[in-house]
Amino acid sequence: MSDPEVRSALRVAVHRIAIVAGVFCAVLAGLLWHNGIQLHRADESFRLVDSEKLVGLKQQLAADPGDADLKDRIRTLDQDLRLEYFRRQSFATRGGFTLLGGGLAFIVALHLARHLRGPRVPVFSAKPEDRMRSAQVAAKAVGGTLIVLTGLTAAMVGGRTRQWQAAPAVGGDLPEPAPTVNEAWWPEPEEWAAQWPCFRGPGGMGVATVDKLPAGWNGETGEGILWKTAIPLPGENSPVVWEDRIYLSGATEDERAIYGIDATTGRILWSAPVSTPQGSRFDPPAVMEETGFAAPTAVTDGRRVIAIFANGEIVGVGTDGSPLWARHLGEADNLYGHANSLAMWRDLVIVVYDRGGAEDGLSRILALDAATGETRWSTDRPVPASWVSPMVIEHEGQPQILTAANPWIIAYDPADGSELWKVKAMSGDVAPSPAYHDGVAYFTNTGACLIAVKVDGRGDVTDSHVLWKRDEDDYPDICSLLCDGPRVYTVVYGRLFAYDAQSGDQVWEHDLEDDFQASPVLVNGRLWLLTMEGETIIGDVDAEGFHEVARHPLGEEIGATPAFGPGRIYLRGREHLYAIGGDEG
Amino acid sequence: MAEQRSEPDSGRRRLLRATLWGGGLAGLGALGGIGVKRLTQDPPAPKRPPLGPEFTYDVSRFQTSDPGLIQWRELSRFPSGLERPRNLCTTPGGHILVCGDDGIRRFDADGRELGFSPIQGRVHAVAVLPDESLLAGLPDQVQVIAPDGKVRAVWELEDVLPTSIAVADSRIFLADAHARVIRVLDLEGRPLQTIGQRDPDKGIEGFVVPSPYFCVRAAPDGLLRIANPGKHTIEAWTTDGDLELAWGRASFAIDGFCGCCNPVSFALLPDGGYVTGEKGLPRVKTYDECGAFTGIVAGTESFPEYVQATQAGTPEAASAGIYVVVDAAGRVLILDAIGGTVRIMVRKEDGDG
Amino acid sequence: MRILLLLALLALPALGIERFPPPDFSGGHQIPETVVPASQARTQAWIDVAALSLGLLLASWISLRLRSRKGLVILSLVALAYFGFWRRGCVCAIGSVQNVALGLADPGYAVPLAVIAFFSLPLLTALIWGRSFCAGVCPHGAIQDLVLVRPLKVPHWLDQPLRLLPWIYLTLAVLLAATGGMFLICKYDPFVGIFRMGGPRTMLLVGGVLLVLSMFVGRPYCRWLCPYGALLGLLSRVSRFRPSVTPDHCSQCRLCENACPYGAIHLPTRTPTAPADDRDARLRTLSLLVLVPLAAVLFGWLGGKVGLVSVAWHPTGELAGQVAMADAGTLPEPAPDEITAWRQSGADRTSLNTAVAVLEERSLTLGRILGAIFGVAAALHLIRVAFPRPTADYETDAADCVSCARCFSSCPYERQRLGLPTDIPGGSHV
Amino acid sequence: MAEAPGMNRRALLSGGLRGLGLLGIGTATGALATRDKRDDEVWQIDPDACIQCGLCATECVLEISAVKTVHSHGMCGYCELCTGYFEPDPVNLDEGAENQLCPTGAIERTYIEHPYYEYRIKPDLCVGCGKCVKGCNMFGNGSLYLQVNHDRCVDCNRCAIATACPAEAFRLVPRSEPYLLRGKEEA
Repeated sequence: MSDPEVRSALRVAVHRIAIVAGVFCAVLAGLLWHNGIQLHRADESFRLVDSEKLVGLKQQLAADPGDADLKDRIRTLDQDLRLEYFRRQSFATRGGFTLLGGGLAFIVALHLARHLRGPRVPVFSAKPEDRMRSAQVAAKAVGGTLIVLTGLTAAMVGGRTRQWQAAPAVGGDLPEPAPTVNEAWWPEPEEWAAQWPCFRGPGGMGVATVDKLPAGWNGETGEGILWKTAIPLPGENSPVVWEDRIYLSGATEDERAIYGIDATTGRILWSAPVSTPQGSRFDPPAVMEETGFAAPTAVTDGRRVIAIFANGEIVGVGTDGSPLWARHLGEADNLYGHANSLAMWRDLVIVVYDRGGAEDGLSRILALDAATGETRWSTDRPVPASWVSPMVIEHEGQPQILTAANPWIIAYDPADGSELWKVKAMSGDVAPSPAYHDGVAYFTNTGACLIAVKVDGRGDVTDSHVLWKRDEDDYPDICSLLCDGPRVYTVVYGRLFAYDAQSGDQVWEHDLEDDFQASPVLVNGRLWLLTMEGETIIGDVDAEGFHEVARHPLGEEIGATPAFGPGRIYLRGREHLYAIGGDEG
Repeated sequence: MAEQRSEPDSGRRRLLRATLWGGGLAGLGALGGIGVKRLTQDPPAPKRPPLGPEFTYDVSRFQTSDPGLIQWRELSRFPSGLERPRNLCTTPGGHILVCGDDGIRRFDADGRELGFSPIQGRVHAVAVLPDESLLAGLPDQVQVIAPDGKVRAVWELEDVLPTSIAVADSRIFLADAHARVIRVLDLEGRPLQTIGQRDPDKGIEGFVVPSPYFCVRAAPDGLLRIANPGKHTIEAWTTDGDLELAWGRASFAIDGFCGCCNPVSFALLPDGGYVTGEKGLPRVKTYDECGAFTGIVAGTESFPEYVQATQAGTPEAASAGIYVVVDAAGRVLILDAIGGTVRIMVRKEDGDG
Repeated sequence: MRILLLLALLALPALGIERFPPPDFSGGHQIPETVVPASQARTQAWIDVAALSLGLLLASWISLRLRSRKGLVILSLVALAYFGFWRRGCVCAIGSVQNVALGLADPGYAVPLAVIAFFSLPLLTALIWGRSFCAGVCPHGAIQDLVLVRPLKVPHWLDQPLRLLPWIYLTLAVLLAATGGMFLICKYDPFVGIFRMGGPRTMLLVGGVLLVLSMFVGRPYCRWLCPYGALLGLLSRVSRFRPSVTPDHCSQCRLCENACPYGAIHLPTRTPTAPADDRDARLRTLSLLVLVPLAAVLFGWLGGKVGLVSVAWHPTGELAGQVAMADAGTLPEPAPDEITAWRQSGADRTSLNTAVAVLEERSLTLGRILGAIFGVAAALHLIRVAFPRPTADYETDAADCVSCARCFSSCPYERQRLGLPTDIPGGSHV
Repeated sequence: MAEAPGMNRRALLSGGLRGLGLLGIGTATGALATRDKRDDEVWQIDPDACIQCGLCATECVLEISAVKTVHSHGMCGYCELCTGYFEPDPVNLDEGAENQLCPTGAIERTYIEHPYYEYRIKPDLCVGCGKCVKGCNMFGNGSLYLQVNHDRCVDCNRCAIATACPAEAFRLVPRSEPYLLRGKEEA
């Protein structure tokens, strides 16, 4: 060993061993890596090496079960694949051990080579006094690293939303509810307009624009029906739609519920039962069968759904059905059953809760906080029970709530509930909801009149702001008014009337010989009328008259006004909710 | 000497050092980058190395049925109200009885609940005696419940799992999935005979019942119809225990019975045809009196909850059936044990009624 | 037999699979019993603990008393073979930190005794004899130490900031383990795949790269990643005994200056006779008083934030996020299996929300505490780097020295002690 | 060597800290070691929670997973048409590769008597993909199910499959009873 020449020769040998071992290890590692890729594929999926071929052959065989040749090919390929798979598996195992041995040889040879070369010459690069200097540099580096680290972490952490809380955390499931819930929040006007948030759609106008209308449908054959879902509890209310959810309510004498339905599948995602201690103290109200216990349509703003029932219970739930709040507005006293649908202005739920006679002093209009159910304002109404749904309009920057009852038509300021103007014109049990177009509101009731009022007045405007009023014809008792700009339409006992919106002159009338309860709607400029038998009559309207275009039967009675979503029509029959649409996509 | 030796070294050394540092720092940077990317990914993408096609059990091609074959439509459905519904039957009075782990619930023909008889234990089968009493089949016993809801008698039967009960000619036919025979009892619960016992001399192979689904019905023609799920057939037997005929074939195709043991339930239509219920791929189909496939009542696609549960492969799914009965009006009632609802199906052509 | 079966039938939970008798075979076929391979013997854990204890004692004895590098190499090889390749890297002291963290945070989790031993014994040893665990028992340390053929000196300014990494790693690992999220250290262990000769290929690649790096840079994992090493270093700073380069006294011959591949030998800062600088000591105390609380507060705050974010890496948090996405309709189809399983198990949103809320609360608190601890550790590290303790001799660093025994043979007094020739080439300073 | 004035203080401080460290380790160890549940534990799959997602085949640290199918023969229906053995809608009910479900051919089918067949798992070939389990659970009674085979399991501190398992079906069971077998009563 001491002989330098032997030592040097040995060193060369060991060096070569190290090189060979190193190359061997590198090659083997590469092979193992490749083998692993073959076993697991680059996409990390787990499969036999050429499985698509096998699966394809099997499918071929399913189509032609008698092909003996194909069977043979499958069997051969199958065996090959299995053998290949397990061969590769065992190669991985054995290769691992070999690599380990090779690595060991490599390292040992390297160590030996170093040992044979002898100890290294110490290089004294640092001087003792360097230590303080290097310490200072290192300290700066450590400090700088810490600062950079803090900044990076803060930036990274700060930019992240807690996405697991994106779930509608309403209902106080979380100790720290999403902060937006209790803050004043409401959708932008264009968001309202894009949804179907309340009775008769955005603004309660009864006007819908639907892209890709289906050519037609037939509830009996299932043609054009995307899905059909049985609604457990009955109700005359219309569905409301927000994005991919549909909400509606149902009730019987002793059961009430709100339903959340998946617009894609029609599955009832949740059903929120409604019951308040106060509500259960009273006997169920007496209602007419046609009205039922869940006549008023609910409202939604995409975060909460609020529904009112005939017994005076009003509840707010999250879009996942979790309870937000529940209230009882006092025992109902209503000849037919409470039927005024809800409206919404900003984050306020507008409730017209008219009860009893005018002298009872029970009627009022309230605005409830949609998030908490608290009363923001409440204004007494000098009227008896009514069935008109409130409508929120805006005229020259002033939002107004339009209501009608016997005898007063009253507009309120939704901000504080103060009366803006009123007209004394109505009589009887007022039920049809108003229409509004360009500064003029239209009201009607059977046995009373059809009246157009300019909405820019203040105070009692009976003598000053009535544009026109007529009382010579029959007027609707349930179906709401509809105004398309030039004309106002009424549906009265199977007849359709058109009046000039500016003058009030009757333009034409059209006999349909059907019974109607649902309110007419204007869809893409065409008038839709839904008969009680479930037929949807679609027609063009112009100055000349009504030109029927199509009739689509549903096969189930309809009492509720339809709702619309993107490319979809939702019809609520007596028992089912139908989604109608064209081709998916 | 020190200078001499370190001189040739320094160039190589510097290169090596530079390479190593460069490589090391680049590696660290890459690692850090990956880390930062992972941390800031919002939301963290679910990473699932998928199994290759040959490692995946795929029956999706059987899960949709030809709409042209669907001859029935759903009139309505109602929840069974039971935690774990297991069977149903109709009464001569037109009521619907659904049994399960809590007891028996009674509904009218439209699905309105009329009453509830709580029973301790798993009620696998329910039937009505001529005197309007109910028979509830539980493991190793049959309870007789009088019309007033009181338990009139309990017939203890050793090693019996009654999964279906038929009553005809003052006799009770109990499908015993445990012994895989039909036990014949009189109206007082006394055993009279057994049908379908394996008997090589008579050429009777016995019923193949691999799981607790074994259905018996009494037909108007005086014969019994018994499902032999392991053989994928429905068989006609005399009440004396002779096999008359059998039909049915195993296939995932729509005209066959799928899986290892189907049909789990069947019923007789007024025209002599059959309605069959299958588990696994939940589907309800009709066959004519000769066993020729005639149409679909409800295809697999109409049982989404059931399909979801079987996809997840949970034990609930492995022991949940699709049960069918036909009521006096010829409507088909389907109990989906996972969805927990009873559907009332009517033929499409007489739908308006 | 029948009765037994009957009892079994009755005893079943309502939702379980229907128990059902197999067919009666007329041919008398015997139904085979379900055969499952037996588990490893329980005594294995005790053999492991015994091997660990023995290894620790041996390593301490070899490094401090015997002062034999050869002995440590042999011990390392044995440890690597046993704890690494034979026991396949599990049970391991590094990972035991997580079990202990989870055990302390969750009273329902019982840490196996062997794991407690693997956690505490090396720490105890560190208190007495320094990091002898790293020197000869830890398979992770051994595999890196043994492949080190050509150590390169890592400059101080790079080495010291990198030594913060183990603390970060430790903090994150404890945070995730204690909230029941995941075992970060186990999931991203670079060498366990090599010990098992299999595993996720990315981790195998990382392990391979680290090993190649270890040939030139001493123990990169131990120095700049190992979370347990951070704890060991902390404790060994106050250890009763620790290796010293020279067995006798230091004549400042500088021969050991380059002997340490881990940068753990400090140059003297002053001549033996010069008095210590008071100004430095005062500055040091001042920065201790200011920096430590400041760092604790800052990183405590930051730790809370990180804690909240870490909920997303927790299975519960991940599920809640996916559920939220599913609700929002932004979840890509097909739905991940988590959602399927969750829906299948009843889709209980309330309990999920509650679980996430509880988790958030815990993660926030724990994150703050751990962040503060990290802050203190980082500040202490910074102060230690900025104000090195004045020393007159060549000394091993109390925290960073892993007792590998490499430096001993470079000391002429040691060579003298062993009776070896002291005429090292270039050793002209003697 | 001259004693620096700080040396004593330093030694004292060091000793004190050492004592503190001892105390800390001792407390933690004591607190943990005195817990009630002392049995050694291993990982196992709860077959009732398993949804056969397939991750057992891919997530195990071993090249071929430690998870394999186990068959409770006592529950098996011995069906001729076993949906855990045959492809959905097999061409024939024979053992040809075109009819077999298992991609690695790990299920053995033997004729017992008409119309019963016995199915056995060959653990050497099983890779734990759970395809047969899904077939058995969907149509049959769940006598096939996945279990961690403890001759192969390396007892990872935190099982890599458990970490990935979407159904959280993995749990720790006592080493003395390391399996969660179905239908044990019949055996």
